[in-house]
Amino acid sequence: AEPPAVKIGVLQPVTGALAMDGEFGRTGAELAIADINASGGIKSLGGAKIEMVFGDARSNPEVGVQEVERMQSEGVAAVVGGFASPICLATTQAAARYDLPYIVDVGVSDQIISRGLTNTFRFAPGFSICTRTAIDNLVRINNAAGRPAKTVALVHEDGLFGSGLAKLMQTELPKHGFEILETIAVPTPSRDLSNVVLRLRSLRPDLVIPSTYYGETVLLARTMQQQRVRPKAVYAVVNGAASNMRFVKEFPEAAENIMDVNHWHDPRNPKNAALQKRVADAGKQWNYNTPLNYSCMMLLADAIERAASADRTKIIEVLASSTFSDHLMPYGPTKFEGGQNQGAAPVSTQVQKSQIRVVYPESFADAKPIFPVES
Amino acid sequence: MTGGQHVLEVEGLKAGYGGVEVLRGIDLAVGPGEIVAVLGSNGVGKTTLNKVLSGVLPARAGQITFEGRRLDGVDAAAIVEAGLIQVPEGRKIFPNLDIQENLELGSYRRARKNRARNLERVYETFPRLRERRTQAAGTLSGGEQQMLAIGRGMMAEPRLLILDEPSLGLSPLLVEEMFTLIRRLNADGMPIMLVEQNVVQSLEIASRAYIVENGLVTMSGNAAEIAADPELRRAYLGL
Amino acid sequence: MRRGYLPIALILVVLAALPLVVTSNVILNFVVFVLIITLVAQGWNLLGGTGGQSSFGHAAFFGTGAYASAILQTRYGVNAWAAMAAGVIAGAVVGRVIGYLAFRAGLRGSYFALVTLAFAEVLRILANASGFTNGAAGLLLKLDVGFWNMQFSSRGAFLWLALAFVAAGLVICQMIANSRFGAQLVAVRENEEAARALGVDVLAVKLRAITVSGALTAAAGCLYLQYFLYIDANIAYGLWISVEALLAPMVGGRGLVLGPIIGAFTLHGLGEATKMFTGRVPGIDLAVYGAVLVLVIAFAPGGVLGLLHKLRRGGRAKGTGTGGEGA
Amino acid sequence: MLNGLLTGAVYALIALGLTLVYGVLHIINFAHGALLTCAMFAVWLVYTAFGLDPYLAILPLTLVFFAIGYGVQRFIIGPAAHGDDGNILLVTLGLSIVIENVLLAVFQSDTRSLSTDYSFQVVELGPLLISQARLYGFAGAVVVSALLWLLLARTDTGKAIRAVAKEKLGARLVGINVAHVFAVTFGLGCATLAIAACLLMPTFYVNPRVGGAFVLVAFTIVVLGGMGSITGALLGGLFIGVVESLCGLYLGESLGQIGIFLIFILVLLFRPTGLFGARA
Amino acid sequence: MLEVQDITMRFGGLTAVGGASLKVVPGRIVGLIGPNGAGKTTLFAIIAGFLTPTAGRVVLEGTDITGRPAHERAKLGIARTFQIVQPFAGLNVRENIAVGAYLRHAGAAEAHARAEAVARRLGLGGDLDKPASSLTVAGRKRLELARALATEPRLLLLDEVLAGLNPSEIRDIVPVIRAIRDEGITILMIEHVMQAVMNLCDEVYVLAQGEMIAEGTPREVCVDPKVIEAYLGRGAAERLKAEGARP
Ligand SMILES: Nc1ncnc2c1ncn2[C@@H]1O[C@H](COP(=O)(O)OP(=O)(O)OP(=O)(O)O)[C@@H](O)[C@H]1O
Ligand SMILES: Nc1ncnc2c1ncn2[C@@H]1O[C@H](COP(=O)(O)OP(=O)(O)OP(=O)(O)O)[C@@H](O)[C@H]1O
Ligand SMILES: CC(C)C[C@H](N)C(=O)O
Ligand SMILES: [Mg+2]
Ligand SMILES: [Mg+2]
Repeated sequence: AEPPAVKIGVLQPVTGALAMDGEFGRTGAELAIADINASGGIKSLGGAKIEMVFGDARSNPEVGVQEVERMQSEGVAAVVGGFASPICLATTQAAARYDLPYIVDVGVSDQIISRGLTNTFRFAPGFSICTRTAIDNLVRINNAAGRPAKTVALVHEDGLFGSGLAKLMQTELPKHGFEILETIAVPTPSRDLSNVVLRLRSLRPDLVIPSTYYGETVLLARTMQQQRVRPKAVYAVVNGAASNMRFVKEFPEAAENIMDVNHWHDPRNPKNAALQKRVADAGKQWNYNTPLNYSCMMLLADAIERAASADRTKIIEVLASSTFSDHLMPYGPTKFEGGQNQGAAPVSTQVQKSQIRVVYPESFADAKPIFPVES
Repeated sequence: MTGGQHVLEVEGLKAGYGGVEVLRGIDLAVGPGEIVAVLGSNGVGKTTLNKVLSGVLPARAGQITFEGRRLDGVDAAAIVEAGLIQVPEGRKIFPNLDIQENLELGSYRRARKNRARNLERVYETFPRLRERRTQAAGTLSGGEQQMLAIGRGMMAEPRLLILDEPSLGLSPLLVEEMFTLIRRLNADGMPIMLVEQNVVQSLEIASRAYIVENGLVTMSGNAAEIAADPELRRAYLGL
Repeated sequence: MRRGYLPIALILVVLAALPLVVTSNVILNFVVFVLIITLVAQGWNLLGGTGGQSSFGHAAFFGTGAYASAILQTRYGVNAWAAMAAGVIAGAVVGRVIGYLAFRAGLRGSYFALVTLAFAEVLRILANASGFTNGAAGLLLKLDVGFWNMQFSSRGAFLWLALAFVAAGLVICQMIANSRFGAQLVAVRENEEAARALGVDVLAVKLRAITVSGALTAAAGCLYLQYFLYIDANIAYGLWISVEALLAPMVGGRGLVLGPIIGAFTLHGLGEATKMFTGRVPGIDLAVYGAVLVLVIAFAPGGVLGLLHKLRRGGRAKGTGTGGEGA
Repeated sequence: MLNGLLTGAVYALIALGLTLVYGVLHIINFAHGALLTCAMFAVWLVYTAFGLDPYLAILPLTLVFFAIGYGVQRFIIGPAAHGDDGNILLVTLGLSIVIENVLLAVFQSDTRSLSTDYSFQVVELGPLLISQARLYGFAGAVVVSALLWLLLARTDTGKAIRAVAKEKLGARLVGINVAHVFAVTFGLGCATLAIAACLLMPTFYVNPRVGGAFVLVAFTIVVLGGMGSITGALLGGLFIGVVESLCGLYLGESLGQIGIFLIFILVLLFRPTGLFGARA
Repeated sequence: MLEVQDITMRFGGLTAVGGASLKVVPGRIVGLIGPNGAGKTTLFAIIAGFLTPTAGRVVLEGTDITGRPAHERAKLGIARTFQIVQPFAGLNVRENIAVGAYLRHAGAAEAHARAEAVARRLGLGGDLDKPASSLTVAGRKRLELARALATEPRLLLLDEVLAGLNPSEIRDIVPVIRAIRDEGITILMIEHVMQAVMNLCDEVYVLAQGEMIAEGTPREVCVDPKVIEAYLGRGAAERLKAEGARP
């Protein structure tokens, strides 16, 4: 007889403010489950299939918690996803009541993993890793090009990530010889960024560092193009649009040469190309959340495989010591410390000839950075 | 009066609010060129009758025939179009519009072509309104509002004018003028149905009258006869 | 006169018995959340339903309660219960201040609604930017289960706690409804001019209402904090809670003591029910929910309680609507 | 400053429809943002599907959205709300949930934008580069307000709209079909949204929730300008645009939003009928 | 009891009341008549504290109350009715009146008992549970009066409470008003129903175009040519004379 399926909860916000990101993530998780099942399910459980229990967090924490409760009642073995920090904070804690293993995909807040919840694992880099990498990469790229950029303007969303990043940059960048001309927080959603762009026009910074969501980045890039603001580089950090193919397609000119430090798949891993094609064939959009959630699901399946059990404590144990490397991301084998995957880091990407290329670190790069941009 | 010639004919009309039946089978008629007074104590359903006639409250039974046409179940706009115009109790003017705009809307559905002429006629009748042409209607005194309400009704060139307590709140002088006005409008051939508490003066100018009690017409006939009726004098005149 | 307490007692007994008979945490969690919303809505209902001063910014009180309590706990190590008391007081104070400014300026109707919204937005932006509130990172309470921390390992226990607050809210509102203050508040709603002529100090009455309203809603904010242990500016001062606050009483029955609780359960019950239809296409369940909401209003224009009332009297006579006719 | 005026004009345009509906139905129309989103998707759709330029789409879309608005009010909001203000609010809220999520289901959640050849064109005014599209937006707002103002002040329909706002029984007694007038008002509100959407799309983006960004500010404008006042909405829009731009300059874009609300609060506390409050 | 001194009230350019004065002696029924738009209601609003006059003073039993808010004046014993009735439309008759009764009775039971007593006295006893919005015009006028009376005032301002009643109903309510006066409540009333004014008032003031043009007993005022010209008209004057001739 068929062994009983292992149920896995997939939690994403597919309605509400974060619907776009939630949908990217869900696609990744679904594809991973399809692949796992197609290749024979969990072999140590006699080929048990994985069954997805999907929960729409509706972009708010309360619904997320209610969905986790539902997943629990349906007997899931683990939960994958969350996306936004507030959702992750509330839902990991709800899952912790049941010792339910929880793999966080994005949720950058460091508080998610610093609370001592033993069930919570974050596969992707959190806030401090992202920001540290962003600064390191910038310094290196700039040094390599002979330090053409000296002055910086920060444009950041006013939420947890953007504000935190701005604060850090303000103390860190001057140490590396950058001068910060201006730090501009923008709300999400913003209706109009021409004021910001006019400010940039008068400041003439070498670098513009936007860390904003999709809509604001679109507005910013368009308005900059229109107002002919052309800095030496646009160096985005965990940006909603700069590593999003739709943006690149809709505004090839405005997007060209924008750099981003972000979650991104490993372009050298051939599986990504295949997966990307499948996503496109399904008429869906590809974004970093897709390979990321794909990988999270694979990581979980691997843990269950090794635990040879759908028992939660076992899964947690195995996850904690996981060295999984068959993922799509530009990370090494996983190594969880206090719930954070230490091998995870964002990479630097750049839009070159309407393609998003990884330009740094070299170990994953498929192109060289264009820096500074000729204007 | 004989049947076919009536401007308005109401038979067995029933209406009410929620569980309460207020009109329990009203029969009445208004002939051409008549002033018909509808009298009765407070709360017997006179205003309710007017609401039904104007189509703002549905009839539950009975028929309304206006100039040979059935009007029960017809919507308020069509009734206005037919020329049955009501000047409602409590004035119901548009407080946020100025006087002139209020008057203009009187001819929203009827007599739009003659708007300018009729406006002039109303201003002549009520010079006070002309003076205050651009004052917001809501800030007028009670009496001024009553003038405006009647003026608005006149703007539609009514084929039948229903006045619900037009003298309410007017000074004796104006009440006098009001009744003169009603007579004048009527003299031009306009039939008028007059609902009033001012029983004495109403009966003076009316040709016929109906007494409504408890949702039914309990007495009707020639105004002079009714005025002389001892029963009525006791009940409605306090004599 | 003990008018109106019987149904309150009935509802409370049923809800209180829930943890004893229901083991599903899905249901208990649902009920806890709905109770928190109920408390928010009770606050709104007192001011907006009974008093006719529809606020569109009850988030200001919810958020103030939550933030005050959270800051006291995380920054100053204040005990959770004491912090909650302070949160409630803070909500009352903010209510009074906003009320004083808005009512003294004579704001009513939509003007009042939008001014309260503006206050809530100002607080939201400030909480999101200020270091004192930990900015956009929000405030996280330490997970430390224990009675003194107002954190419970069982959903049932928290349900009882929330229920106790809702019960207090119900009793307070019923007491007000039966009192002089309640009568004056309703009079102010119906006609301010007439109320003034009858010696009602309109400003004072409104201020009292908004103060109690702010306190009730702030208590809900504190409960939210204790339950989810995390708040940020968008949660605590977000538009969503202002909408929840007014939606429940309006669906349940405006100005009625039981309106908020009935409305909150109806709304969220509907929400859960429509989720069950969920197809794979995101949004469909919410679209259905919205449509059902419209239908509910179409068939229960007086709120759920209004409908019940009508059904009870029903049969006696078919009503003739005189829709839209002003009195 | 100038920039604020240009932005404010678009806000004004969105507020116009709102103020009209608000003035007559006395109610916060929660569906306004969702309908704006709808209109923006419509612009996007006709552009990508038929290559119809947004500016050319103004006429057909205005008509279509007038019809949609008329139908929504006449056949959904009107019957469902039973003439009660509170219910209208709930119905519009329900509608907005429906619209937003149907759009989500149909168009999916991602953000789309369109790029016309003039999206990036500018008029050079000394050192200033002024976006052409935004100039059109400004002109559009002024023209639409003027037209609406004329409609309300000079035509019978306009007077009927204002009359119905305050005295429904009286209106019925002069033969005004109240339900029709409501529907026309709502239709006009939607039509202005269609125009706003056409003027916005060349420089903006659309996703199923985008309308929300404008609604709040539109409400503040409506109230600042005095409910139901067309000139108020226009001036209020421009005023808010300038306030936003100045506050953005001095407080930063994010904190600058506080400026709008603070000014709003202050104005109302000192002038309770709004900055350009019409007759009491 | 009440003294109104040189009150002027301007609305923008319009002078609604221009330097009007009057005096109300305790225990009397004083009438205020005048053409439509003369400023009578405006004057009431000023006395009751709903409008602040452009100039002039309102003095109640020796204390200047010009600046006091309306609710305080109610507490001091001034109650007014509204010409355009202002019921609490969503409440029933009992609740409407109770709001007035609460001014001097904090307890719900007493206030309701008091409200019922007042209602019965004014013939609203049978309508106690009806919603105020379902009352007829006359019913609403009674309700206005009942609510005002429930505040247990010392000075009652009645703005056309008889308008809309037919003669026999007026006849019925006249003794009620008189009885109120006999209880020691002073009354100032605006009225266009002249039979009632003649019957009830001890003294009458005539306001026209914002100014007092006459004062005296009803009989004196009625024959004053100024009053006849501005207010009564020939017809009404004749009628009154005819009626006055009868006992
Ligand atoms: N909207 C309503 N809802 C319920 N009952 C109503 C409504 N309007 C009137 N009534 C009731 O219907 C009855 C008749 O009222 P109507 O207004 O027709 O009387 P009326 O004869 O015009 O009296 P009046 O002389 O006072 O104007 C009254 O008993 C009144 O209470
Ligand atoms: N708020 C206001 N703005 C402008 N004018 C006003 C306002 N209130 C009253 N008026 C004007 O003041 C004058 C006096 O009005 P008031 O209501 O006092 O008259 P009244 O003597 O009570 O008349 P009536 O017997 O008709 O009730 C009127 O001409 C009226 O139009
Ligand atoms: C930068 C964003 C992708 C971060 C995300 N909103 C979070 O809070 O985790
Ligand atoms: Mg009547
Ligand atoms: Mg008056």
